[in-house]
Amino acid sequence: MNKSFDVKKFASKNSIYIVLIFLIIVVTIASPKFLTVGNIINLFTTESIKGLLALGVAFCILSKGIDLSLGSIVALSAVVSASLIQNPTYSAQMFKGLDMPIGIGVPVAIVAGILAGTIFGVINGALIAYTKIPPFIATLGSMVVVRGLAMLYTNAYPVPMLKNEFKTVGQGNILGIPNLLIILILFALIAWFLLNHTKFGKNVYAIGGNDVAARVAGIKVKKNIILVYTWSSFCAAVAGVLLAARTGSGIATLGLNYELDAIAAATIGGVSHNGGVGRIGGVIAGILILGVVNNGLLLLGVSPYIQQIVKGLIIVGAVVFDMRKNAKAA
Amino acid sequence: MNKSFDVKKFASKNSIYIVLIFLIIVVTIASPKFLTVGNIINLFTTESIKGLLALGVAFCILSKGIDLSLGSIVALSAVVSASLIQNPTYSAQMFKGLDMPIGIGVPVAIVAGILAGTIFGVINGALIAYTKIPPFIATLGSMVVVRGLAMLYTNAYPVPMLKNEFKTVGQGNILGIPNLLIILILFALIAWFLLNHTKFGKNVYAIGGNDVAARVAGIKVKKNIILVYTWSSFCAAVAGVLLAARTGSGIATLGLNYELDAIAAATIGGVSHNGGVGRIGGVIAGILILGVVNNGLLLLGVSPYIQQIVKGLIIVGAVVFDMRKNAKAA
Amino acid sequence: MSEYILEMLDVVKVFPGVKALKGVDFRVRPGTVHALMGENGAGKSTLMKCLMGITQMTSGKIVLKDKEVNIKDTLSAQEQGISMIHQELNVVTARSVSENIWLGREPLKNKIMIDHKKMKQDTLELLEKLHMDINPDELMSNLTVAKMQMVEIAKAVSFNADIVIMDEPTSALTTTEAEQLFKIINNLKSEGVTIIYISHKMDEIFRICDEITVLRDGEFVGSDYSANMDIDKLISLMVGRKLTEMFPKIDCEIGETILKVENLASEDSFHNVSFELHKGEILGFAGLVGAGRTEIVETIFGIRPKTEGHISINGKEVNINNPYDALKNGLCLLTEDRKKMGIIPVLSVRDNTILSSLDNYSKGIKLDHRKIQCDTEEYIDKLNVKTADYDTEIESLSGGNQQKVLVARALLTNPDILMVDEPTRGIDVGAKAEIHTLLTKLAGEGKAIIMISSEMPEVLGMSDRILTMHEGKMTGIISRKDASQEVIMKYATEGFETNEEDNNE
Amino acid sequence: GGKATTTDNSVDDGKGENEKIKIGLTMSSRDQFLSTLETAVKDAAKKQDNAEIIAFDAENDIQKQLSHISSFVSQDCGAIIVNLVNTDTTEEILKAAGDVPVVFVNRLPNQPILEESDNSSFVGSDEYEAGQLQAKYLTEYFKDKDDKEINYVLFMGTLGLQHTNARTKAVKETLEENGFTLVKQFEDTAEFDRAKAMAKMQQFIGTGKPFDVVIGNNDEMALGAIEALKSANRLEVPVVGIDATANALAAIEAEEMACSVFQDAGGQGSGAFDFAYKMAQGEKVDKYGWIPFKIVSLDNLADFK
Ligand SMILES: Nc1ncnc2c1ncn2[C@@H]1O[C@H](COP(=O)(O)OP(=O)(O)OP(=O)(O)O)[C@@H](O)[C@H]1O
Ligand SMILES: Nc1ncnc2c1ncn2[C@@H]1O[C@H](COP(=O)(O)OP(=O)(O)OP(=O)(O)O)[C@@H](O)[C@H]1O
Ligand SMILES: [Mg+2]
Ligand SMILES: [Mg+2]
Repeated sequence: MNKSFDVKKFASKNSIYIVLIFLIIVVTIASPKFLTVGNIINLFTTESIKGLLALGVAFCILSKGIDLSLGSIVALSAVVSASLIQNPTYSAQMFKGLDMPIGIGVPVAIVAGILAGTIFGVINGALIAYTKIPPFIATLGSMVVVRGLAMLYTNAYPVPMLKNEFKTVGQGNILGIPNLLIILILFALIAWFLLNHTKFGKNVYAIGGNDVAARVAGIKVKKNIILVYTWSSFCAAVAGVLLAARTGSGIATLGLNYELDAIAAATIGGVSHNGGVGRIGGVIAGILILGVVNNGLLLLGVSPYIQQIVKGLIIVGAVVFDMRKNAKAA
Repeated sequence: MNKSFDVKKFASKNSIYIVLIFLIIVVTIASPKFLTVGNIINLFTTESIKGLLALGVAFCILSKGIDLSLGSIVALSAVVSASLIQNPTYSAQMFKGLDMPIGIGVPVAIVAGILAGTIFGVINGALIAYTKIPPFIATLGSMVVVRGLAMLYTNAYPVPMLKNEFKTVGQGNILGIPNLLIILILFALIAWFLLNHTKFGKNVYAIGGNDVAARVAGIKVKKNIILVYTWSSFCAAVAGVLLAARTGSGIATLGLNYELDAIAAATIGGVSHNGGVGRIGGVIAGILILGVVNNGLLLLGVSPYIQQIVKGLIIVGAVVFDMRKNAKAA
Repeated sequence: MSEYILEMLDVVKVFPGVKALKGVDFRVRPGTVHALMGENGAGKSTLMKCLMGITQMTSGKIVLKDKEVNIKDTLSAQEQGISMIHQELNVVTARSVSENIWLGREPLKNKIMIDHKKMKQDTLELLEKLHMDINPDELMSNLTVAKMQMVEIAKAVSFNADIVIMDEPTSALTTTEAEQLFKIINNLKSEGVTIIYISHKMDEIFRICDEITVLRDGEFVGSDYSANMDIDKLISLMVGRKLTEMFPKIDCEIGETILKVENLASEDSFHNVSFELHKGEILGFAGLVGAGRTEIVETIFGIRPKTEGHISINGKEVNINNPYDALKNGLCLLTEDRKKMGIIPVLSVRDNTILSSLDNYSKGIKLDHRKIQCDTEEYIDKLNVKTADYDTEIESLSGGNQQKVLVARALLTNPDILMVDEPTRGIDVGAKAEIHTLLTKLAGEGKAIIMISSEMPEVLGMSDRILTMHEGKMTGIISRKDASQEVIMKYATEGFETNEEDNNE
Repeated sequence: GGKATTTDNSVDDGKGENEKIKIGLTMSSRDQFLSTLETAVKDAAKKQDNAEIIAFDAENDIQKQLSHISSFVSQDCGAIIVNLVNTDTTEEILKAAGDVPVVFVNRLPNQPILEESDNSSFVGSDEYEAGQLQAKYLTEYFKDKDDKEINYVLFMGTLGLQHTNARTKAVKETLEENGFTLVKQFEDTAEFDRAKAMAKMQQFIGTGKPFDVVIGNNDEMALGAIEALKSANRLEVPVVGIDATANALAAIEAEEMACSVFQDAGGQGSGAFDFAYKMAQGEKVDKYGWIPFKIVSLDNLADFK
């Protein structure tokens, strides 16, 4: 009896992984192409950009906030880094004649792109922490502003013809594993470490769970809120630079609505919008669930409209399944 | 002294109207064309569609939820009603040869459109009430699903060539006041009445303010949650039918991202995302603030990129200003 | 017709991992005040929540007025004539007093429109009848906790129910309001209303209750007329053993001044507060609700802005802007409002325990999980917290046990100055004695303690000196030997001129 | 094989699976025009008894499009038809496709890269030409205007898209080349959306500023502007669009719209298929298969109905 209880508890604690495995089985049966190394790597690579955003926004949601500006930050970081690393042979180069040696140029472009995006996370965080406006509205505002800045910076023209050395960052691979995937794994580990093994992580959970009590318990709520949004924008900025490198060009329309998918992934993964509840393992599972669904529907050649419908249903279905265990527990 | 205190209190209670008046003054000075009857009517008419959505989503936010599916519902209602009232002379009519007499056709198209949209509000509400999944994720799911259905229904083709009698609904006016504006005012009155003078309204405030307290007080929380989302989708469905009538055609891409503007309007208008706080007067002010900003930027001929940036800053600025009074009051 | 109005038979309630009720029998005679007693976590609130339809019992039956009833939600409980005052405040703070009272049953005109006039009128009549001085249009958030509790009481009465359940109604009230409640209870009783009364305050029980039922660890241990019981017997039924001493105050060496507060003020809540606190001393704060005691400690702790005055610790003036600064300066505060300012509901017992001491567990940037586990175990065991394990969400602990976790959190910071605001609110007798012993021991170790309490015996029994407050003004400091219930009440109600001699001991 | 929205020839079941030539098609998104194009590709495939089309929609997401290419390669497609999301990802698309020949359709890829590669080609129209044709029509329309000054209203499509940029630039540049002075009265985006264009037009008319012409980056926006002009009784102002949708043709017939520009979706689709089919079988094709734009006005309306 004791044992059967444990199985149940295990299942209910890990229901999101069960959903994931179930989906993988279904898709594998439906399409034998699914479980091939090439396809799996393709799947991971495709989801890695949004995955980074999900790892970022998970912290915001844990702290009972949200970040809608991530998609725009992707765009800004992409165009800023791209503008600094165009081939000087390209006639419509943004900064005419700019031609840094690779050893300087690539790092400068990467750092500049990341900084340009991350700064808006600091601003978001400070706005939310000091003015106490709802994160939804603060980041909705910066979503619009940052996208506008990216448009203004590029005049809405693409920034193409990036140097090959820069593109390698997003397109290359190490021992057959794409760089993008490696970076995603790295960020997942960092996020997991931050949440579970540092003071910052405990603070984020506490602030999300009850911010007044957290403050009374001696937690610097404002500082931590700023850190949370800095982290999420940092993830998005890295994603933006990688996206520019992967696609070989930056454009101000990049990353549109990515934040919604990222939020969906985190939520599917069990991060609660009431704050204070959620784990990185769940977020990764959430990302993979969306990835498997996208990839599966694609392999099955489902009509795009029906794809949308199925995807919507699965998002809701996964969360419902995950909630049922909580309902039982309560 | 007593008197000066009252002025202060009045100002802090009505800060959002002060923001509105301030913006109107700024825009009027910048562009003398602003304060003309024609322009004001235009402004209202333009904002009326999103205004309806804001009146709907305000209820969701008051109940501590959110509705992201409203833009998609606009599209679905628009295409459904449009498909039933095309000119039979149009060769690519969706239902070949359909030609109801006006007296039946127009009401049928309107009712069918409204029903098609509202049904998804019922589903949203039931999902949220019974499975307890976060409203954000439930409505994110239906946002995707409903948009997909609208696409599937029309195969992503526009549904044009609507009968004139139907178009009159959206384009006509009574004594010079556009029908759209009249309907917006009507809905604002209904929303105000519901919130302030019915049990339903009190229940919404209570559920948003403290759902445990509401449940313990014997309120049927589930029923009321369903009603809330039914109302918001009803508003969106009406908006969709009106949009089809106004533009003389329905297309599945209508209303994209409208929900974000609606949520922004409600939030600017002081509806708190923590639930339980907000008034219809504020929502109307929020709609008008966005309207004045849009209209003002348009009249001033500001570049579209800078328009975005300014709009984002004003959204955040208005809410910050509105929060300052709360910070003081608390 | 049976002699009972209500019988709950063989009630079992299982939460995941916890069997909260293990077949409880509970019988109540009509028109009586029936006390339901037990330690923290004994299952009192759970039993009442089953009766009220807030949680569903796993098995068992409820017989009400000779009919077996099925109570599926609050609404059906209300229809059966039962209403309840909850242990935790259940108010919609953003709405007005009258809206809270009539929530879900607003009077209507024309079948759909709410009759605001009647609602206000009814509220006025109700509050008048109960002698409560509260404005029906006031927002709940503008009321003190005590006033909110009074509104909750009014609301429970307004149902005109046959059975009114009161789950620790006086835990947020001070003497005057408690007296008012007892009057209300007497009136209800004379109208034939049955009252189920839960409290940890022994004196109240013997004053107002006709019968007492005792639960221990989810089991029924006994029931009798209160006339047949005395405190010792009741305590041994509850705790399962004899209790040594309630206020184990030992006189210890009072050391040098550690905290000096001069002319402290915070906005409109209090003015001109000055006192000194010494090592090894317990300074009690007495006063009525709204006297501003909580505000003083909150200001010292950096939760509220200090608008005037100076605070020095160990002779050095300190500048404390937030709780973080306060903790760094060796201060610690156990707050009055457990739900709002204390617990992080969704976090585990462990995380709640260590929250204020995270700095002590950081090795570089990494946390030392082993040390965390070790210390949590030590303190949770020391304070006898009833919990399934350390990973349990604190939310699912009984109120008293939540309080103990917060005490553990405070102790872990190893403060020089410990400020406790209503430390034993909602805590059972056994645990109360434990906390008192702990406070005494800490004082003995040379720590300085400020203790706010609305329980006169506690203030008298534990304090070396007692500071009295009246409506935001300090009215005196009384030394232990001069203090008595009467003296304190005088200072607290009438607002004597500050007596300099008392001030300087 | 992969079960996509395949259009294989079921009549010829007798043929072995392995003789089928699979052709991948990835579309940037679905609108009326691209749907027509897609249908044309599939219809053309039906005429060949051994061709099979696998069609995906990238929903305007470059990332998705790249993953489509990888997936086509792993499904052994003989050729890939790409309607680019972003025209600057040409190189990455070609890299992902590897040895599989690529036919770009509708949206012109980065030309130097296209010309460098030896197994890719382009079928489509020159977006710049569409704007040019609008300008040509307007030059004719305003040829008797004395002051050569045109107060214009221009509705741009979604910002950042290549055809928005090209069409806008072309119409303005060509009019100026033809000797007109352009006076900007209103230039804003309406995101290719009828409702948005209508709302903005209405508000603009309210300002009472003078304007001689309304230019739309597509027909939907032009039609939205027309709805606004109708209620203001300003239909005499010429409105020009692009796409020649059924709606636009009807509006031209009703003399509400001055002209539109016909982009031959069917021609592009079938042309792209032909190129792809040939390349899949190792045949050589031209680098560019230009499908010209055509101006549509009341004079030649009959040709397009
Ligand atoms: N929602 C829940 N989930 C899990 N366990 C619970 C839940 N609610 C109560 N319990 C457990 O049930 C037991 C009884 O709790 P209850 O609140 O009834 O105690 P109580 O007698 O009212 O104590 P107190 O005097 O502290 O209020 C406790 O062990 C508690 O941890
Ligand atoms: N949220 C609030 N808004 C406005 N006034 C408040 C609020 N909370 C407390 N007050 C006011 O502050 C004063 C002090 O209240 P409080 O009950 O906290 O004092 P106290 O002496 O700590 O009482 P207690 O005996 O309950 O601990 C009262 O006059 C009260 O009305
Ligand atoms: Mg209890
Ligand atoms: Mg207090």
